[in-house]
Amino acid sequence: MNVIYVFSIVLAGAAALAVVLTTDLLRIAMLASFYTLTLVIFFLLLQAPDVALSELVVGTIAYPVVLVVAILIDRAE
Amino acid sequence: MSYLPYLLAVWIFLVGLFGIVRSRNFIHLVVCLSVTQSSTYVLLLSIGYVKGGTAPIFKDVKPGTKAVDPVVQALTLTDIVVSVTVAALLLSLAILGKHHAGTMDPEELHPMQG
Amino acid sequence: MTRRIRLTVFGVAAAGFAALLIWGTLGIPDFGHYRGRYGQILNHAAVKERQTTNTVTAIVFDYRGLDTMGEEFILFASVTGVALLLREQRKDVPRPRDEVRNEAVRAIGICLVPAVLTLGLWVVAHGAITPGGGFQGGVILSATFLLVWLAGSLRTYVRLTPTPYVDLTEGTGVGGFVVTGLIALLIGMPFLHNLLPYGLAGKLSSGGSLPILNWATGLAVTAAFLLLYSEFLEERSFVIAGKHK
Amino acid sequence: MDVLIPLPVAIPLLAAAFLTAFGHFMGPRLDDVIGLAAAAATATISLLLLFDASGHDLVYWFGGWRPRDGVAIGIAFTIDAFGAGVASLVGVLVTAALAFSWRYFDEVGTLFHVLMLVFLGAMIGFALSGDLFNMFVWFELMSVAAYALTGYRVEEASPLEGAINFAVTNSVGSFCILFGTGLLYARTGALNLAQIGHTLAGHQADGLVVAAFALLIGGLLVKAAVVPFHFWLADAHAVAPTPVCVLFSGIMVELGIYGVARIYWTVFAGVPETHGPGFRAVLLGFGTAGALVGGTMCFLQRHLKRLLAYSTISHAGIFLIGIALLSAKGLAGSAAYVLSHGLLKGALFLCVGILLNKLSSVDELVLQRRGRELPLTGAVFALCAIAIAGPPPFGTFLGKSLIDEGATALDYHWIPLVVTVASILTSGAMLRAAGRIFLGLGASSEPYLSEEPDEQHEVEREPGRSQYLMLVPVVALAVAGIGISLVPGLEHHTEAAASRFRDTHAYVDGVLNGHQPHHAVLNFDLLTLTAPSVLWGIASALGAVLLAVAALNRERLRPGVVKASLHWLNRGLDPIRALHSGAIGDYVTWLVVGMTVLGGLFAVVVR
Repeated sequence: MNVIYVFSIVLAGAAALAVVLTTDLLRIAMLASFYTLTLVIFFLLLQAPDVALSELVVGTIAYPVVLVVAILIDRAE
Repeated sequence: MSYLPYLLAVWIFLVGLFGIVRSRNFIHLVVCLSVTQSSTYVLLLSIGYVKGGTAPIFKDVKPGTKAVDPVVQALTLTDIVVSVTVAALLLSLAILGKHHAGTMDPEELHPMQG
Repeated sequence: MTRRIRLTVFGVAAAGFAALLIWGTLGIPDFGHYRGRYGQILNHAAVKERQTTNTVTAIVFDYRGLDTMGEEFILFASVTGVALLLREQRKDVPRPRDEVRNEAVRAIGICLVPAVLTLGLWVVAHGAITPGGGFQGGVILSATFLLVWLAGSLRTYVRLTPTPYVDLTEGTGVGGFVVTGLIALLIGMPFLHNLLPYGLAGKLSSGGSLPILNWATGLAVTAAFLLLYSEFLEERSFVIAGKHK
Repeated sequence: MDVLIPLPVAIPLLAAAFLTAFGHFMGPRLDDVIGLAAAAATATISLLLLFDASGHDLVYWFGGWRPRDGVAIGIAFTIDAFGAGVASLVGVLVTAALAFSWRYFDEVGTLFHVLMLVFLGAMIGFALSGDLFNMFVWFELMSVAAYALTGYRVEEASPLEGAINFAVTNSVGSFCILFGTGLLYARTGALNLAQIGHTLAGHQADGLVVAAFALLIGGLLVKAAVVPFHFWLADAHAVAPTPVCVLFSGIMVELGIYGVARIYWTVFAGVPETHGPGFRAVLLGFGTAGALVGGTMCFLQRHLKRLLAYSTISHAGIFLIGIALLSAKGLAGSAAYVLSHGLLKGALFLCVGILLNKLSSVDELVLQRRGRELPLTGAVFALCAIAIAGPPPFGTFLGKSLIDEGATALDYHWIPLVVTVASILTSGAMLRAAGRIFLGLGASSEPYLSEEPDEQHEVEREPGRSQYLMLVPVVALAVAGIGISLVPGLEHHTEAAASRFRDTHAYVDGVLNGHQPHHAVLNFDLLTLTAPSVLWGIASALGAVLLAVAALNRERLRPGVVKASLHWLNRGLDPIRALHSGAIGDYVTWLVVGMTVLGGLFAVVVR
């Protein structure tokens, strides 16, 4: 259990807390993507390339777009 | 140190629930729900890890070599992609709620009391 | 309950819940010392039996194919749900004129579209050989159409993704998965049984009927995410138009 | 017969995919026809499976992946009498709901049929599956289809937060199930129910087993709407269209209870600590709380759909009591009770649908006396309300009597009383509503009822449309629900199936080694009416009628008694009413509290 694992675990835990504590919507969208990237790193360390690719693809393409457009809809009203 | 990944899964699960309970906006609530869901991926994949094992891809590795557990990866792989569309469904419910009630704050609008 | 009472009750309950979860996870064998036989059997068997070098994709589409059919229908049902909820509201949507003026962005967008398209097709095609597959490749393929909106305009995006045909693609993709399973049933084999010759490990055609399921999933995932993006974007233009009225 | 097994899942899903693909290119009514045909075909195939499975359990390995030297490689469907019975009930209710919505909605888009078919396929998959993660996938699919259907046709002001509360609470429940599945996979390295149970059998229950059990059972109790996880059900019913409510209360909630029984007897029955009386007491406690809280809240409602929703919560508590007895009689009682309750509750909801369609309101006080123009609907509603109370020998009497006998056999003499009180409260509330709406009795305002629901109707009201076509599925469900106890030999078949359901060793042997002993039940004589169960049955039916009559002519009672009882009633019930606040933060808090209490009690019992 060397240092990289510990570092990526602490990073993921901190990112999760950051996502939950922020209230400004656009900042949440960015932090959600950052949290996804910390998970991608952790999954790569766990020797799970398929899952890391899936999380990466979802975290950078699908989820932010849906989230940002929903935020824009919320703002537009 | 060999317990840390499972502790991370428990930590993310509880942080996500804390976010849901405390949320003042449905979009933030849906993001916290997705965070809670990602804790189950962390747990499953940490369970399947084998020290010194390669990824379960045997393209340029002899099939007999020690590898991590592929079953948990198969379970989480599909779950991750699918969870986005479920979150999108919840977001569309929130948008419809906004049309009707004019607010996205779970505190301000309650269905029937009692 | 008032907010303060709720947070204190939650604090106490979450402490107990944390204790329960930690007590549970203490029973798990140490990190890295997992000795389950299920995964190891499949690690050895998948390459020989199905000629697929990516064991995870072999499990997703063959050994536990029914799970994947269920997951795909979750994707299908939630996108249909989004359409059901949001499409009812809008009759005729006046789309805003939002062409991207900046030449640099347009140029990069036009160059990126074919690149991302080939990447998506490559990831889906090589699902059975290297990390990737229908799910991840489908999301990447949906990104090509996103680029059309981001670098072009919403009108071109909507023209490229007419709803009846995207619905058709999604229906055939998801239906194709079930039909492949039923064909095995018609010949007297169990549901979702792998029928075609398994080819040679490392080749694109390896894995028997696995590539068919892989491509059906790729089709369904791409169409599902396209539907999702267009529903949300149309909703946004409806809300913006609504405001001007 | 094996070729039929995947069809109840494959047909609805394929029909849904077909409707989505070609929905735009089809005629107006074609999607109704295809939806109804697919649902009817699925119901008939499920019934065929039920007859085949009554003799011996069927095991079906998908993709032909049979277990390899004791390790299950593929996914299995294990079909026994209860699984096939639940699947048939799902098929029947979905067919009735689709037939009803043919006339109920004016123009129903294809998407509604697509989601109803996916909902049907998912519920049947959950009922038949023998693999823990596969059950989670069907559970998730069933939930997603339900979230979307709850939001359908919401043009009017009825609060949409009910759908969001439902979606968030059930999602957290499904995450708990997945967490528990992960824990079990870490310990046993298997996902097949039989194999997990086989590996856990005989070993001491340590922290992992207790936590996994609490998470799995807790997640399923969220779906089963058992107190304190029940808050979402009434809100979801207030928003969902009526044909969807039929499925929520008729079968989706009962599937949570079925899941609890299935997972307990296949996975955890081998662990020695799970047979102790302490273990039984924990589940009995949750069941009793559910039955009583559900019954009380049911009596305080004026919104008919919320009233029926709280009655379902109360009955879910009763089903959990039957299972918590951990005996063959208790399990058989719950199974028979679920069967007749599902049919009767479906008929009740369809009557409310007709009321909503013709009189465009579901508020008991607004509808006072206006139900006279629908005599047939009123008659069916009252009949089903009484039959649900379990009068001998009709309706839910078989289930109630089996649970009562099972309880007294284990000398829990207070359980028949709890079940009867809950039945009196729920059926009394329904009869009070029927009396006020169809006979115009009772005062025009009731202080103890909940406040005025702001609702517009969910369908474009068209007085000309004949109600008789809508009545066909209603009468069919009512007759089936009332007559179910009279089916010859049902009691003995249910008890035999229950004892086979509990036989973990035979289950593991059947799944992993493929030995399928065939033991047909040839006992076809009628229901045995034991004296105590007849007494309890009459007590609950009569009690319900008396409660309704008392509630309807409240003024004629002596004012002193009434004022005192009302004051005490309000003071006692205000805290309970305040708990049902409708805020999602509260619901998730109560979910975590319930999960912690469940885990803590199991830990104490195991130590």
